[in-house]
Amino acid sequence: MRGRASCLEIFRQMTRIRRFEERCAELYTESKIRGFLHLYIGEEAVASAIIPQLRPEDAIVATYREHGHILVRGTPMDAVMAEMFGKIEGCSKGRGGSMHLYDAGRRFYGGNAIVGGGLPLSTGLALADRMQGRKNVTACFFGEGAMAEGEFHESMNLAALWELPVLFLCENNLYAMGTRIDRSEAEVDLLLKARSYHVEAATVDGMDPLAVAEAAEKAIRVVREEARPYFLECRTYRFRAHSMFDPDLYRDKKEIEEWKKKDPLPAFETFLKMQGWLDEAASAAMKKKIDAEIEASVKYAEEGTLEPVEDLIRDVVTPHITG
Amino acid sequence: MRGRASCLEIFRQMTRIRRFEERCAELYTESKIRGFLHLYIGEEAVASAIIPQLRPEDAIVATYREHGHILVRGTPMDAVMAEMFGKIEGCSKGRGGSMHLYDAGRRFYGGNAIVGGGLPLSTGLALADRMQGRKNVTACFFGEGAMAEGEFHESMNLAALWELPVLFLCENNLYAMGTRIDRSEAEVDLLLKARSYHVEAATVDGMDPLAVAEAAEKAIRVVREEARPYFLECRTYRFRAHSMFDPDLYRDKKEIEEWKKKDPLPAFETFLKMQGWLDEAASAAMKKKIDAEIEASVKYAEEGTLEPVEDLIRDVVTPHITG
Amino acid sequence: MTSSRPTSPAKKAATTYREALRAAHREALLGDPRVFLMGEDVGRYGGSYAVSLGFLKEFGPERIRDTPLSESAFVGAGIGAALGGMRPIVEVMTVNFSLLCLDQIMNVAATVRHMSGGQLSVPLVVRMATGAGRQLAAQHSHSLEGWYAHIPGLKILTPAVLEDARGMLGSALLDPDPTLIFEHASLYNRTGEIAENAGLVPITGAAVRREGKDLSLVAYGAMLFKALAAADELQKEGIAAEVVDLRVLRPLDTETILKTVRKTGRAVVVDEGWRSGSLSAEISARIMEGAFASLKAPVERVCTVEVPLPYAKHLEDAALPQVETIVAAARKALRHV
Amino acid sequence: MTSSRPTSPAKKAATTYREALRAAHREALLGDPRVFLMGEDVGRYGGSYAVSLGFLKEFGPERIRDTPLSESAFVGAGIGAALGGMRPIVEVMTVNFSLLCLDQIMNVAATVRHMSGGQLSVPLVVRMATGAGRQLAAQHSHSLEGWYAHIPGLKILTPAVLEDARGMLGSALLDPDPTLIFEHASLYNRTGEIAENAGLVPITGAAVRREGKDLSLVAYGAMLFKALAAADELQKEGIAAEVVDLRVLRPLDTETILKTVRKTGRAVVVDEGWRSGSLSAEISARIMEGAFASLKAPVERVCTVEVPLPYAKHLEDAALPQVETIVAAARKALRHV
Ligand SMILES: Cc1ncc(C[n+]2csc(CCOP(=O)(O)OP(=O)(O)O)c2C)c(N)n1
Ligand SMILES: Cc1ncc(C[n+]2csc(CCOP(=O)(O)OP(=O)(O)O)c2C)c(N)n1
Ligand SMILES: [Mg+2]
Ligand SMILES: [Mg+2]
Repeated sequence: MRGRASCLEIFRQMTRIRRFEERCAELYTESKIRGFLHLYIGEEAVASAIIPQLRPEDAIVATYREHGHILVRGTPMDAVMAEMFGKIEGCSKGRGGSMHLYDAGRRFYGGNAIVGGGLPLSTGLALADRMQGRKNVTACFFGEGAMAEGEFHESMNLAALWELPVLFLCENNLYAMGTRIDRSEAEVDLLLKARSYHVEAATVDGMDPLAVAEAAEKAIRVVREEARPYFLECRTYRFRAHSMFDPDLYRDKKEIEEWKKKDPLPAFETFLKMQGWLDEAASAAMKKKIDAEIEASVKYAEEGTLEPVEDLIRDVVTPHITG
Repeated sequence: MRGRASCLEIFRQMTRIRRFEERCAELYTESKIRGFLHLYIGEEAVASAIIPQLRPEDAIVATYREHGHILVRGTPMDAVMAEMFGKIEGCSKGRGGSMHLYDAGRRFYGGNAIVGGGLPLSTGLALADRMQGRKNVTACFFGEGAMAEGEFHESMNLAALWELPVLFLCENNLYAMGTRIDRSEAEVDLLLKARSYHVEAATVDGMDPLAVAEAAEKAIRVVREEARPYFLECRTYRFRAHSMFDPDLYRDKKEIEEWKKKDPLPAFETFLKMQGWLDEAASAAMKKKIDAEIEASVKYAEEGTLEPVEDLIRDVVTPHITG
Repeated sequence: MTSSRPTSPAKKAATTYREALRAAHREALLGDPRVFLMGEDVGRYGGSYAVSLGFLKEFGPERIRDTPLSESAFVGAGIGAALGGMRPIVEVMTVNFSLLCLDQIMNVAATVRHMSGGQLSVPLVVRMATGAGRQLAAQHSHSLEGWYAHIPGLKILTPAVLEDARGMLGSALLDPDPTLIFEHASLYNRTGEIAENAGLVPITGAAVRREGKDLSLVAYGAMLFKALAAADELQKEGIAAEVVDLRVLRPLDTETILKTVRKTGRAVVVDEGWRSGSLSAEISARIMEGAFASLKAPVERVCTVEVPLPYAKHLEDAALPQVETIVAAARKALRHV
Repeated sequence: MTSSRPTSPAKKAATTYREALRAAHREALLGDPRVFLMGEDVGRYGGSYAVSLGFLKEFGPERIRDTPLSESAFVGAGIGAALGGMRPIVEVMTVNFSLLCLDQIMNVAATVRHMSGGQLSVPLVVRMATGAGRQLAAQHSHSLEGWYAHIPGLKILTPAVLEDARGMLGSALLDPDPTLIFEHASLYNRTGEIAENAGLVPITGAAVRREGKDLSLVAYGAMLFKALAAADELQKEGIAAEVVDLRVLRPLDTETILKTVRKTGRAVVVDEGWRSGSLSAEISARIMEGAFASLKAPVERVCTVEVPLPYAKHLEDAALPQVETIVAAARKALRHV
């Protein structure tokens, strides 16, 4: 079991993500944020319990549903929010938006919006670590929907074949847009798939932050110490629609309500209180601080700068160096 | 066990393929055949034992190593040889060559030269059968090398998910060009892969025509009667280089010699003789007939017509029909 | 060349581009049992642009098939099903994901007929949303329809007007060869009137959407409307621009293009593809080849700036062809003497 | 623009295109521990065109990596490895198979720098064999390098002469951005002499390979040699053709192209891509845009006929640009007054 500090930090990150996402939804309806917006609400326990266990020199590859991941990784919320606003102060200078958050310094390699597209990348990052003798982990997050793509198959095999230190993190929220997993996978036991590539695998309740932390700790150890891939399925659920465009017609409202009963935020808060690690006052103070952080980030983003149009073609290729 | 007639026919087909392929190799060195040429020598038992069990209304999808398959399917050797010569009398009118043999009437859908490229096609042919209530089988041949491609993964899953009557036939000859299977697959137990898609699977000694016939009979029955996919791995070996361009530097000569000891042609001939189903005279007569068929096909091809250059853009799109 | 107006006067009804597409699908599904629709989220979700909303209920799961995220397999399955006697409509959610099935499109769909010496045809229809303009950034804003037009064996359609949204699908399904239909995502909500009895339209030939004598604007898809708006602007300056809607990017209707240029002597091609190697280049080259003597000025091209599309709105706007940039190019072409 | 001759006289040695490539690889592998080669059959087989024969023994399996048949994964792995500080050379056996990894190339390699706001560069080199002419039929005869040149964020190289086969790889490895190198399969056995001390060459700019005043032949890759042969033919008739080798298809060296056309007033572009939407169209359009006043005749294009390449030799020959068709196009351009 985790100690007090670690648990409180997980809870703080979960709360931070939840509130950040809720604020993003508002800002979207106010047209401050545009493009596609995919919220992580309901799934916070996964990123919050895994990412703090990574080292700064480890790498992360994520999907378009990655606000939470980059926040937990430590990229300042200001930079993330400014990105959503399309400002040059954003973590991708306003070029990427919600789906393409990057932070090279923290080895956060996007924000990948082609489903399955991040998996090949993760094998390469791990290959570079391996070839350069660095005991790093590349944590690659993807949804269960991505597993039907050829990229999943090719990447798992390559990682296993070449013993690449990739931690494959499947965020199984049961749906890929409107398609439930049993309508996209002939075999829904995902561990069988991992094993067909000779990759060690485990499943964990993604609504239980402690269980996720435990499973991730083991997984990270295997990847780092034994320099081979590992597949961890985190069973979770998104409480909101797929994106702001999704009318969410394909799920039973009852199903959603059932899952909301498993909401990790109140449950984990109760747990912390029962442990005597958190009281009402501390909880309120934490939330107040988070709200302040969020409002500050909105202000920062609002006041951010639009990149001059003259710079449009900047960053297509690297500025020419002599040669 | 198969009866006399069926066994003799398998043997005849195996011999036909062997001699046809040997003749093609000669014709290649004489520059009569050009482009890429991939011979099936060593693997004849597979196509010969499986394809005769298919019905005329079943479909076949094959690879660039498909001379044997189309011959067993019943396409006249004349048309096949003429194709290799690039003549309009060829089974693809000289447009396709060795890698793209087609016979629409016999539901032979190529001759696919992109590794793995035929697999998606086979799911669609089976889907059409399923949607139109036809109890047909689509037999899809591919090499073990193709299994690393994303197309394998996606097609297996789709076939299983939609219960498509595809017989996936993996001709595992251990090598993909110069790459041995354990250098391309992290998990060499191919059945584990099939099962990860919830597809029934079996492995058979591809050098034993009777074992192949037995396994195929069961597989075809499952696909046809239960209308679902099946995966059959046939373990075999190619005695020649990958193609006429391949110096074959990656295999131990000893390994090749070991496999040649398992050559199904002499072994099966001995078996037939021991059964009293074939004697030396009948064997010689059969071979003579085959050689005559081959020489006739060479003559036919030699005397074939070159398509007029004016027709170059024919068959890019279907000639316009009013509308 | 296709006229932009139906020849017989018919009662008109208000509709949208999406509704026109829906009507086309329903007609096809009702009219031919071989027709079915498959793609990611076409069923329960209702199509990511709501084109097939309600179809699952109406036509059932055999004919409205949600696919896994497996673009290569389900496009390939479409090819196979077409060979097997069906008339599949495959929806690839957007062109951005079509790179994953490009091998099946180029190496199989487009070549099977030829490789088999004409024995087989692939009556497959693939639909995709295309285009930028909604701040979807670099991986979700491609306009590759002009690029696809490079591939022999394919037919490439870009319905812009409501009549084409209504009529092209049915005609494509009658075509024995593989057809790709590109629907610009900004058009789905476009409203207008359409003849109540609107039906199939020819899928050969461009259409002159506005006549004019001073210069020619050649466009397709969503760019047609920017070109028409630019023509309105130019009209205010007394410049009469003719506007051609290409409609079909492959095979290109060179004749209609040359005809307008022979008439006006000046042309601006508007293309949402990145400039270098966009279809606009092909059109420009064909104009030079076929109407060199008529050209009073070099053909101008208004295309997307060569940058992966940025998220920030002002940058995205600056990257895309706009009414003002079209007007500016037109003025430039007119200044040339 | 790059001169076609080394500036200082150096001792020459006989070599082949393949040997020049091999020397380039060995130099890169020996000179930088971050460089490694991966691809299908680059190791034990020795490379399907024998470019890396013996490398596995020389450099070991960590640096010469045979990959599974998984184009998307290993090209993506190349991108990731480049981001992780390596300098990968990824061999995609031929361009025909590259459609399977096009998503990784277009949506990842070409965009990461931009999407990340310039934080990341992808110093990846992808090599592929390209081209037709060996009766490999429809799925194995693509010439898509000009098509790839449409994609912002990529650099596209087409070494034709031995110096470029020797020198472009090293320069590409120094480039911080993704570079695709297309080697025409018919060139590997090409022989010639090259300076013994030949090394890196600039990877910007076209080169004038032959000077002439009457018309300009613009080509790249294997077509360069057909253009040069056509220039020889034309010389017999007293026509002096200037021959430009594009060398780099993206970014295109417009200046060199315009310069030759301004000098000669007539141009024939030779491109092995299918005509419609080939790079020849872009070149033609740019010539019109930049040298309209100098043009004495419309730019001619000699391209591949729009047909999936047929197996039969006489048909394949008829489909591809040939010396005679280039000469005929040149005559046509010269007839125009
Ligand atoms: C290759 C590709 N196909 C389709 C899409 C459109 N799309 C975006 S997200 C999504 C669902 C992905 O589901 P999953 O992988 O489970 O992730 P989740 O959204 O549930 O987190 C789809 C179909 C895409 N972005 N990329
Ligand atoms: C997608 C693709 N990649 C690479 C090739 C080149 N290639 C042709 S055959 C082959 C080996 C295939 O091996 P396997 O699938 O085992 O079939 P086999 O040749 O052994 O019958 C390769 C790499 C190709 N044709 N297609
Ligand atoms: Mg999901
Ligand atoms: Mg094999």
